[in-house]
Amino acid sequence: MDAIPLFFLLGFLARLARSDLKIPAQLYEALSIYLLLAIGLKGGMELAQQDALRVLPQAVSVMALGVLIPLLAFPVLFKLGRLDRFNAASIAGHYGSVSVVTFAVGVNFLVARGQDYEAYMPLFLVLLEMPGIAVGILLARLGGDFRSIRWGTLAHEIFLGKSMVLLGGGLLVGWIAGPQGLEPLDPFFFTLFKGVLCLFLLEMGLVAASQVPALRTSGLFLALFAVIMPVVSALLGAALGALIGLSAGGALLLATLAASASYIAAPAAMRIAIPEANPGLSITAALVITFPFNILIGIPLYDRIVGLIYGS
Amino acid sequence: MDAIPLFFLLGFLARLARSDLKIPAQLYEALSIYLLLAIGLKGGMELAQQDALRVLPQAVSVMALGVLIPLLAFPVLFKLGRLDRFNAASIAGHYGSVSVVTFAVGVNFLVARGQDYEAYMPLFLVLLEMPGIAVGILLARLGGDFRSIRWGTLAHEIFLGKSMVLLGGGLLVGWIAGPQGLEPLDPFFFTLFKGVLCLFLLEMGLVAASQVPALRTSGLFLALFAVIMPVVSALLGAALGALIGLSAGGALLLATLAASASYIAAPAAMRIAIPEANPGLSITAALVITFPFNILIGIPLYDRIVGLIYGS
Amino acid sequence: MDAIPLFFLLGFLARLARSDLKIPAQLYEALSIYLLLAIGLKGGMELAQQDALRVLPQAVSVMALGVLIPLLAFPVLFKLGRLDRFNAASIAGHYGSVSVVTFAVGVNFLVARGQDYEAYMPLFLVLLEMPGIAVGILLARLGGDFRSIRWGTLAHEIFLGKSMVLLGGGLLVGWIAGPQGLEPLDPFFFTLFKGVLCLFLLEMGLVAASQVPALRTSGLFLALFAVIMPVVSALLGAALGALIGLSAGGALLLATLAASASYIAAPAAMRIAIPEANPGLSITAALVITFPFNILIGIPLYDRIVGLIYGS
Amino acid sequence: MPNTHPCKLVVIVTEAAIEDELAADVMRLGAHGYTTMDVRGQGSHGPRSGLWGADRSIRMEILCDATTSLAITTHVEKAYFKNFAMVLFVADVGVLRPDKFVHHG
Amino acid sequence: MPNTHPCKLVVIVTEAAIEDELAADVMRLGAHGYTTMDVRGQGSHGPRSGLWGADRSIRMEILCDATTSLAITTHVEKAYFKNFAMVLFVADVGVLRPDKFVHHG
Amino acid sequence: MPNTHPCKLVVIVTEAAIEDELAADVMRLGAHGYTTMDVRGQGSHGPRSGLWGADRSIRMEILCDATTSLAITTHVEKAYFKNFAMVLFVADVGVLRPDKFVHHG
Ligand SMILES: Nc1ncnc2c1ncn2[C@@H]1O[C@H](COP(=O)(O)O)[C@@H](O)[C@H]1O
Ligand SMILES: Nc1ncnc2c1ncn2[C@@H]1O[C@H](COP(=O)(O)O)[C@@H](O)[C@H]1O
Ligand SMILES: Nc1ncnc2c1ncn2[C@@H]1O[C@H](COP(=O)(O)O)[C@@H](O)[C@H]1O
Ligand code: NA
Ligand code: NA
Ligand code: NA
Repeated sequence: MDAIPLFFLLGFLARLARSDLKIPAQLYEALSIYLLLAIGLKGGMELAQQDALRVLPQAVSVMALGVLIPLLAFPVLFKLGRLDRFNAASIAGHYGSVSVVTFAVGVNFLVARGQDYEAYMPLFLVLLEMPGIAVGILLARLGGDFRSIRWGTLAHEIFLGKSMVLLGGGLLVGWIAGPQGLEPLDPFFFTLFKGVLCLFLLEMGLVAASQVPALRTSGLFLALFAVIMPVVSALLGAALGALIGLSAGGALLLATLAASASYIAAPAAMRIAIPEANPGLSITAALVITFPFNILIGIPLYDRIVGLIYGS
Repeated sequence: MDAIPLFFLLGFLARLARSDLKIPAQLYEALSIYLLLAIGLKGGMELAQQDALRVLPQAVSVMALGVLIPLLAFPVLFKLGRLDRFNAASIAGHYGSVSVVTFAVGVNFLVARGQDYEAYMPLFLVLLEMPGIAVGILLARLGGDFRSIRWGTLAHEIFLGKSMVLLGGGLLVGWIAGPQGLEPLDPFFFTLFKGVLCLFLLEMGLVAASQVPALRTSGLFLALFAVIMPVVSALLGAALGALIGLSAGGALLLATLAASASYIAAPAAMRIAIPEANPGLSITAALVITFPFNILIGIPLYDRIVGLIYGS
Repeated sequence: MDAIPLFFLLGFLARLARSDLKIPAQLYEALSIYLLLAIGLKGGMELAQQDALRVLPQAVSVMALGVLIPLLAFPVLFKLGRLDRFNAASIAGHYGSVSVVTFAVGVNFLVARGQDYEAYMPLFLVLLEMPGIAVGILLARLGGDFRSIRWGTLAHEIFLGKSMVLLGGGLLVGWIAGPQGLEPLDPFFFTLFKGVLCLFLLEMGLVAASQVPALRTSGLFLALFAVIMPVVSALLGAALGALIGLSAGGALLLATLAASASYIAAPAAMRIAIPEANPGLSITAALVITFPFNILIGIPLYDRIVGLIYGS
Repeated sequence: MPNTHPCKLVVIVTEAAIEDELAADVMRLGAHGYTTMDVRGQGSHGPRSGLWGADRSIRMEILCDATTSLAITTHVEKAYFKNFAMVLFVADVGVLRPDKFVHHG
Repeated sequence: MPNTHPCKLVVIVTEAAIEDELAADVMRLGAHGYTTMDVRGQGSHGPRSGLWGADRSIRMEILCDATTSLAITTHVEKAYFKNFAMVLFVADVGVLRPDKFVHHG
Repeated sequence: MPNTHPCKLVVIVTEAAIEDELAADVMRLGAHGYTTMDVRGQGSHGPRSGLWGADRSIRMEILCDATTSLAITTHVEKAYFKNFAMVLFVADVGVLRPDKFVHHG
């Protein structure tokens, strides 16, 4: 059996059982820096081997998906879920953005099965990180104080936030250096990747379990949303994948990206840009429900969906 | 020459010479998390390839050894050493439990020589971690306030303490995932193991040297105890190894485990469960004397003992 | 293209653009501990394969170079630059000492091109770390309170400072353990080296950019000094390399060492030994100007110089 | 302090081993919150440099009313002073939103 | 305190997300410096254990004169109390070099 | 503060480079202990963000009697104010076990 979800479970159960196991804060930061950089580098390296013009139309449509998802999620949360505008917008933004670790688990799913995928998929991960967050913020301000948006701060938060710099910067470095330039970095950034991912999932398990008490206050609606929304997004992602000519593996990864909700970049950006929103709600949905749902149940499910679409 | 003890010496001497070299606290934590998880995973992986029923009787007798050692140590400390009940019990518990790093050095000793051992030995490490601590705590409360033991807290501290969760959790993950599941984690958890161990030994050298001043107050008796007790325990361990049919390598590791004293899990548990005991005494004995004794002199000595028993 | 300078640029630009990207303080410490130890070990291992007597005269003349450089720099800073005695002496000391990371980038330059060099060069790195600092401190006290130097504290700071213990200690461990003893540590200390170096350069870029505002106050003279001094020192280093019979690769590394200015060991030692000096000045010169100059422009330039001397 | 209201600040420096227990005690005795940080130091139990597990110390500070402050200091003195490295002090400070710190016991 | 001069100490415990913004505010309002550290804790917004990004807290302390102290507390109350986990208190302390902390505004 | 006794709290924020030296000074001048933590901040020497070696700051706090407090502040002013980034303040607090903090010099 694959070890990766087991590490998440170990952390989750340890915390539920009130173990004093903790991942030191700076180790957590070190692990995220490593994962973001490594994924960016990998994507950039593969991009260096592509014809950029061929990838461009795909890239544009993927970004459109990132805009579409929060626009779908917002009315559901606002009207159906009766959340206030700020919370609805913030949560919609989290689901428009993506989770780097869910993506990595998806890649691992394909690698373990020996299935191919477009090696430049991390480019799409980078492209999907931002639009969802930006749309979420705009939705929050649509009401009255639209002019009160501090565009400068907003752009800064989105383009220069830690995760964007590491992912995007890694992508650029990988692109410029190319496979040869990165070869001596292979042992550090690529060979160790999966082991580091396991440690990070242990920590995610601890964190998710620590947020479980918040489930009680977040209500049934949000719990349902956090399971159904990813499936809807995955359908869109898989369909788009087929449309733009990705391989089945690539379509599964795009579905996984669409289904995933951000719990690193989005919370940081939203706390500044929409302070009125309760961060507990979005984090519970994205991290406590959607994240484990995706890595334990979602990815195999999306694989089926892709299988149906691709008729395999 | 093997580099591992040299790193301990480097740390020890640097600190004695009052160098300002420090291992940051969170790096220390990161290193221990890594070592505990890696050893647990290794053991679990090997266990997955064993017939569990064949290992069971061995496991039970190994746990009995973990109960026996503190029962032997306690009267020596209490009567001969004239320590009060709390300190005697606490120290006995430290010696009943085990040191993960000493075990790792023992494994390295065998590997460097190309000698085989039962690959599931980490299981015994996990099993020996707890009984000694539990017996120590019971001994401390034997006097009057026996009913005052908070059994819940105690069980919690023992089974859900950090080291237990990482070792035991690693074991379970390794067992479930098996060799195939762990293969992609090899480069991180197994190939790097010895290098990480060196860094940890550097830190242990720093810590041991920082506790040297406490030697003065702990007295000659404790110093002698910290050298003689490990040898006695190693004899028991080696004999038991032969009895339960371990290979010579396995018997050496069991002797090493028996001889080792805990300085990570036991201090944490004892501080809560026997607050009356002076932590300085047990740490000086376990870390400043027994630990270096074991890795520099003890293991080769126990190897001789095993050689005599196995007639090689 | 080689990836290493790109990581420095990424950090530098991210910080200039006011990204909130940070390398946690303890990760920074962990990375430096690793780099210093790894370089020391490497050098010691190679030294174990040399005839020590053959290396000795080279070592002595290299140390003389470490004394000469600050003696050249001081009058320039004091007379020409009109800095006070304390600042002139402190800066001279920084340039007399060396930068471990610049050295590592130089080694990488050679390795990437497949060019040979004396594998025991890290020995010279260790030997060059201290004399410059000591000379700087003596220069600061030359005025009146020469007897006020606390020789004990000074020697302690120089020989037992963190970087010296890790570099020198690594060298000794590597020497004693030799290639066989270090073999199991290879994957950790040597295979990962370049990846870790990239992370460290990312951090150096962040730090350098954070010191850029100090450029304004440090003045044009210092900026010129920080570009010209390295070239002069590199000329001396290359010439000495030829004199003592190093290969062209070895001479390039000696030139690089001479050209580099310390920004880890020297600032720590100087802050204690010459508290009157403004640490902002020396760090701006060494880290914001000389360091990037060396890794981006200097090393290729010194390679040309060596080429001229060696007539290749 | 024109806009602030009087409040007690209780500060406890002690071994990290009892952090969770102490936090539970403090809440049980009527505090509505606390702030904790990692520290190192020296005292009658010798240096505690905090570089490894057993040697770590914390500093916890609690804003509360005088009654709760008294309850905490009394309890802590009884429960921990004998067996643990510990220092405690109390200061008079001013807070906004005084209700946030009053025990409605 | 024979050699010290009276001064205000403003202490703010809040979410790490607003560290930079808060520091800028404080300097703008007349403080000449501040000291920040990483903390964890619990309050009316529940536990903030600081083990991952969104859950980190800081404690900022500012030495300043009474006017600046009032300006800071008033601003912080208005700008952050509603939407952020936050606690603030003010203490009277004594400093050397009192000029270092007076706002020449 | 019914159960506490008056005591001085001296707090020093300065460069990490002099941590050991300062600790030795403080003990020599009559303190029986101190508590240190890592901080970052800003002051007249500019920002000290603490992200790398030379840029790290510490905050040391010392509980002691008035005489020791005066000795420490006087010494620190003389020995460090000129050349080091440093801030110092003194507060009046209440402690249990007052003997723990009195200098029997
Ligand atoms: N006089 C003091 N001033 C400040 N902190 C102290 C003082 N004495 C002790 N401490 C702190 O409290 C911890 C425990 O003190 P003790 O029980 O005296 O060993 C020490 O490790 C210090 O961190
Ligand atoms: N009574 C208190 N005493 C000390 N610190 C507190 C107190 N209440 C809250 N805090 C701190 O302030 C943060 C935010 O408080 P709150 O807004 O009440 O959630 C908490 O996470 C604690 O670190
Ligand atoms: N007004 C202030 N309030 C709080 N902390 C300060 C203040 N001024 C300076 N500091 C702290 O003391 C350190 C040194 O101050 P300075 O010598 O003014 O640069 C700064 O880095 C801050 O951490
Ligand atoms: Na998404
Ligand atoms: Na044992
Ligand atoms: Na130099």
